[in-house]
Amino acid sequence: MTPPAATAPRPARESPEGGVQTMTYREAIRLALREEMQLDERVFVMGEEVGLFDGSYKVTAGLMDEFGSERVRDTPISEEAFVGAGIGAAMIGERPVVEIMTLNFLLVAMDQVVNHAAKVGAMFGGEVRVPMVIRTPNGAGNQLTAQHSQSFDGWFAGTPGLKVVAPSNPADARALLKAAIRDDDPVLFIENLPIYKEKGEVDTEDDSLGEIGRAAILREGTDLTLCAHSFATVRCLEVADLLEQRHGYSVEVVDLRSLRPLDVETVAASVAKTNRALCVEEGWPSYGVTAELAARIQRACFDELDAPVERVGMAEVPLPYSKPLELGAMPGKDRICAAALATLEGAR
Amino acid sequence: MTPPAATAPRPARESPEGGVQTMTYREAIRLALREEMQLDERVFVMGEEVGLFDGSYKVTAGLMDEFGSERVRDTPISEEAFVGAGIGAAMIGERPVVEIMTLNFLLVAMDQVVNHAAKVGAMFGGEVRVPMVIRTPNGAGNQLTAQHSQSFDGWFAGTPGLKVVAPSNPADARALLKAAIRDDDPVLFIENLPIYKEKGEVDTEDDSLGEIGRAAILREGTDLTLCAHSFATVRCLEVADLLEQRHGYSVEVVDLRSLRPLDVETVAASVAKTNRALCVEEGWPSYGVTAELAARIQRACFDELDAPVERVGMAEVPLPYSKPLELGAMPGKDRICAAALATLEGAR
Amino acid sequence: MGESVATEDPSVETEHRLALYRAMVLSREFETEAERQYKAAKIGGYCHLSSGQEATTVGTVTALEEDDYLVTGYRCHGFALARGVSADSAMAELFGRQDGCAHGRGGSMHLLDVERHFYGGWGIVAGQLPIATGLALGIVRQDRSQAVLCELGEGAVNMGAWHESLNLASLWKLPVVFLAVNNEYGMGTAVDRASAEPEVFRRASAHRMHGERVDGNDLDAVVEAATRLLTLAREEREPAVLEAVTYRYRGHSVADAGLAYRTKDEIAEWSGNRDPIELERSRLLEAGVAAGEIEAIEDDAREEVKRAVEFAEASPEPALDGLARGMHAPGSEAQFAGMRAGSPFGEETLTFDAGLGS
Amino acid sequence: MGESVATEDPSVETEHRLALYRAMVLSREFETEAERQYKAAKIGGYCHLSSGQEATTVGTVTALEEDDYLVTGYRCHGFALARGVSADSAMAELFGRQDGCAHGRGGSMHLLDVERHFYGGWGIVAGQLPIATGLALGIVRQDRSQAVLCELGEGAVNMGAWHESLNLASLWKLPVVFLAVNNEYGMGTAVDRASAEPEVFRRASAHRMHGERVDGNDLDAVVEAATRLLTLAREEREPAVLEAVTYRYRGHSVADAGLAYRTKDEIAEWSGNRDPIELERSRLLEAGVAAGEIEAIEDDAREEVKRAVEFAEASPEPALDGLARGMHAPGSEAQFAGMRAGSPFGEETLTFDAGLGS
Ligand SMILES: Cc1ncc(C[n+]2csc(CCOP(=O)(O)OP(=O)(O)O)c2C)c(N)n1
Ligand SMILES: Cc1ncc(C[n+]2csc(CCOP(=O)(O)OP(=O)(O)O)c2C)c(N)n1
Ligand SMILES: [Mg+2]
Ligand SMILES: [Mg+2]
Repeated sequence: MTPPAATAPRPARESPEGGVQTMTYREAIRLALREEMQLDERVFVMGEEVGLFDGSYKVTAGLMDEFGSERVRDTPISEEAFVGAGIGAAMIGERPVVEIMTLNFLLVAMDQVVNHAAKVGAMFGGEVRVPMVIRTPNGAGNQLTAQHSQSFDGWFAGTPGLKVVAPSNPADARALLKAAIRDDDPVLFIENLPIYKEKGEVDTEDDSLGEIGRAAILREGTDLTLCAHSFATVRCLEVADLLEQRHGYSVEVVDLRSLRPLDVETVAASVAKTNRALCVEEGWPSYGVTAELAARIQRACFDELDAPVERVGMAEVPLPYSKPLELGAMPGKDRICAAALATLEGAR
Repeated sequence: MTPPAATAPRPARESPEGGVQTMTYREAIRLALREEMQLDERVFVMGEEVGLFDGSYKVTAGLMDEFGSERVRDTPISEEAFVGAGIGAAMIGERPVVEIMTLNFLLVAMDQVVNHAAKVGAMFGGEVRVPMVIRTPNGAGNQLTAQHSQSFDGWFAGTPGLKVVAPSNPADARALLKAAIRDDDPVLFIENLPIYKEKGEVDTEDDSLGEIGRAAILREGTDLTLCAHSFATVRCLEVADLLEQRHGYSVEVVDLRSLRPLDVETVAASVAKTNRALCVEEGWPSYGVTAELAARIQRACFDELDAPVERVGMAEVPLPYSKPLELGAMPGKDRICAAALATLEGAR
Repeated sequence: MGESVATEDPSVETEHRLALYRAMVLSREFETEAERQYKAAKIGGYCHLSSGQEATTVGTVTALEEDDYLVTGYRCHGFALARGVSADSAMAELFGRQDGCAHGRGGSMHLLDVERHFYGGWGIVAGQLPIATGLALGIVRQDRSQAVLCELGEGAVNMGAWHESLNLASLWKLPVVFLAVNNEYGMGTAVDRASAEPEVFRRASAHRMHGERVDGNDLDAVVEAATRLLTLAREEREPAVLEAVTYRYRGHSVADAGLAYRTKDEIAEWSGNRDPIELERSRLLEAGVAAGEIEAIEDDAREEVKRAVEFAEASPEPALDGLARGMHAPGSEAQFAGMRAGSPFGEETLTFDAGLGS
Repeated sequence: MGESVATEDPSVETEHRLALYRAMVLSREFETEAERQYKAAKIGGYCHLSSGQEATTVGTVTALEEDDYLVTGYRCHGFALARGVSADSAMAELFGRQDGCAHGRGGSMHLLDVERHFYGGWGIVAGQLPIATGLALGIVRQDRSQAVLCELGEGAVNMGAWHESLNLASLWKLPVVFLAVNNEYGMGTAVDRASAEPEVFRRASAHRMHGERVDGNDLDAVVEAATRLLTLAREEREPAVLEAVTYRYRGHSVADAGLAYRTKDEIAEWSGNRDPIELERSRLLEAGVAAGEIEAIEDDAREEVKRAVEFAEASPEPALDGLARGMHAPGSEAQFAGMRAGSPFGEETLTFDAGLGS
């Protein structure tokens, strides 16, 4: 066996330009990783193809050159082992950031995430902590077919002991990933394939951490609340604009940002104002994220709701390869728009 | 290596007594297995300790003696392999019934269930089917602690391509297991540890199959609908009696029996009548089964609801070992009762 | 199929050799065209090519009896074609069309042909191993004399599913041959950067299973080894691991240029001096086959691919109301009736069993 | 700790031997009492005893340096005690009390002691292997000279996690020794009904890792092998598999009579002729230790167990408002503030970090 070649890290360097920069979501994630690795020796990245290959989706591009192959560690295809290795390393003081190529592959490591990482804190009576981040993109839209086009976000969000974060824009992505890395608990950080190329402004001199458990009002409105996380938020913002321009409605968009903890308070306050809510997700809605949202909203805003809480998500089928079928299955702008109009105009 | 000893099957025999019998849930499951194995050579049972050990929870007791070690197959501790082996065997015409010792252990085989069994039908364009049953108990209550006391029912129910059945009494258990075995799709058949000893009447001469996708009204009432599946239904029936006896309320109990398909129609009809609903589950409610129920009910019964749909489930912590802590976490009768009274008497 | 290359009658042998040669060329041409069509946005998703690996693909498949079973990972075009899936229906599948072998639902990674006992290309690394093991279990339960060939990559041997499947196959004496295609890399990771034991076949011994290595670019050697091991599986229920050492010329998928983790020289060394098609071509010439005959075969294969593109282009896109087709067994609609009532997700429009006509 | 049994000074040796003997007796007595308390309903859940396996337990733990790490499965009482966890806090944990080493949250399967670098008993078969591998990775990252001992049962070697962990440990040269306790059965399944390779240590070679077998009832042999392999791990970063062949007298857990799948004769053969404690007792006598001294040690261990029961009885039950304690890191309440608002599940009563006082 040739032992994996250890490349020597190059000396750490600061971010070349400061101030507010426009960057992609992918770059914002990479920036957060670099910053945290520069700040804290305990932080290291591990996953399939994160090093030499620059990351399957190029999120970690250049990091191995900068930090060396010990801190940007290519793994065998063994999700169960290296997620578990992250847990073990975290238990004795390291700060692993484990990349899972896509959320679909977390299924083979489900036991380590749900029955190990999530359990350690409580099961051992608070004696040990697992300060680990698992980063992984979910989603569909690239004809990757049934086994590669899924969003199990709600499963993890339904697991006590985990925290689940899923930002929708570059600034939040940077701030929340930094917060997740510094958090002393296991955090699942959900990214999304189409979102990687979305751009936004990031104030690279603002070093404040994102607040895990706080939703954001991305757009104010009075007629309807659209409630979503990750890429679905991007779609919702576009739909909100459409509804205003074409139909004259004033639509509020709540970006959950975090699924566990879930900021019910912010969501409920918005719906109490607009009296109508449509929840949107990239995943299957039945037993999904929007189910929890609808259940919470109908309770918190029972007297304020002028119409039932509605939901839009992926059609409830394993994703087909064919482009028109896939498009037909996805929660695209048309479907969101139609559902929003129905919610707004429903005869109640 | 000593190859596993193949014991010769004893000649099939008929059920000794006919007609209506009182039996436990465990016995009803065993009866269904025996009947289906007697009827159809393709049906076989496989899992850890199902044979020589008579099953970890004794559900399969005696079956190896009766059918031999080829049809009641002890497996290594390799859930991923033998769940997958079930899929493969089913694809070429066998009818495997795979026992997973408890639902917790399905996590290590999650990928085979969710990303393989559930996908085959659609992904291959309808060219192949997977007529497999996975049987497994969920639940808590025996101080089995964090890694052994879980109910992920909703995760599977949220997976298009699967069917998920979870009966609450011996008669349904027998009828639905027979239906699941004869179904041409992968069915997850969820049992429950405390429910195994529950008794009920079973008409052993009634060979009709259970209807997958049909809920049952187990108790009629006019003031409140309690909505649950599996063991939570048993608790709900007791609570309904209490509420009537102590507080004079007339309470309807809907037993979902099946989570995918979910019989929203029957649930909604009940709530339309009672105008109030409390959903109960053994699992964690956030992002759980009751989230979907509440979301569906608030939509279907928006104009009929006199109070928000309420939920009761497991406290949202990894289950602690300590008996008082575990009891405190469980959705026991007291907590259900209190929530029911709040739903009934909520100032709306 | 099933005949060893070396038979008594030299004319049969030559005919067989030519058929295998044609299968290799067809695979190469098919994939070259697929890459072109991918770049023309006619094909989407992942598209994993096996150019350079044709001797392994064709040599193992030809060792299968007609009623043996075949299961593969996502790099499955060559396997499908070698097994007899028509280029038409394979290309139509890559185009996502109704006449594709999976009716446009599976795409490049999920070709299949139940009639030919090809139970699919699968997309999760090593996920197909437990399933192939289950096919073999089914064979045993049905008391038939068949074998299963299960393809995987050398990167897949680090998954737990490999270990569990091998143990089960060996313990239960199941007729399955695990074909580990060692093309040196799993995506960008060289085999010795991923496997503590990079000689993959040696891992079989952990399960008291036979394992061996073959030059995966030498068609004769592959056919010999695969035939021998499949026969043992079929007749003696001895499972085995066959490691075929070969090389992929293209990137991991069409999206990967394939140069970040290896040198152009390395690629040139394999494609220049060890190309399986070239090797077989020279053997044919040596054996006295006329160059013209060989070229005719090549042209013919190219023609087939060309026709396949036309076929795919002409095949209709699946209709949207077939979104859920195949998901559930016919008759399941009734079970879902209660779930559709008032459904917010348009389940009412989904039918499972209205046939696969569109 | 960490000394080999054979030292120069015979009195030190004897003293050390007596300490090990006491640890074995303590484990046996502790578990005998635990079974009694279980039947008296003072202990619940699963309770897995290791009676018969004490030489393996004590012999491997004594080979650990003080700052080495220990990780085990659910059959962990003996390991905890040997590592220095007090019988008091172990018994209190079995009773589910506040003064238990996991504050009543973990019970019999999840003993731990972070100060003693004992990172837990774990309940999912083979689930602890990736984690132990990760501890070893942490050691390497921190550039320390420590080793990890990771216990598992022989039934666990059929899980994928075994394979993936061994590969990772070998590939990355991580300082971990996997101790496969071969007590012949996984629940009711004999090793050769579950493993195609029942000589478990041989599986290490699939990862170019050293593996060996030791008589797990022979304390000297266990100490020698464990010391040697742990030293190699610590100093050379050579991981290894150590298979210890031993036997459990009781059922799989207290709930299992343990007779459905094996004969009384088999149990009697092991407990009568190969009992590790008896074996060590005779060695001590042979070495000239007075019978009285040995009995005093035994009495002392019994006393300790008796006191532990009293301690456990006296320790308070955890208070209900501590239901969520430990689940999240201190400070997490603020993050959950928005989720508690109007919560239907009483999250508002859950605090994570109010200390573990009750
Ligand atoms: C469980 C899982 N993890 C990761 C992936 C992503 N992935 C797809 S192919 C591949 C490399 C596989 O390499 P190898 O087994 O050598 O096969 P090859 O592609 O060389 O044919 C990876 C990592 C996946 N599909 N499944
Ligand atoms: C993944 C998983 N499957 C099944 C179980 C149930 N189970 C607990 S212990 C055990 C047997 C383990 O046997 P072995 O590894 O030999 O350890 P021993 O009990 O003999 O110490 C089984 C099947 C489990 N805990 N986890
Ligand atoms: Mg490869
Ligand atoms: Mg054992």
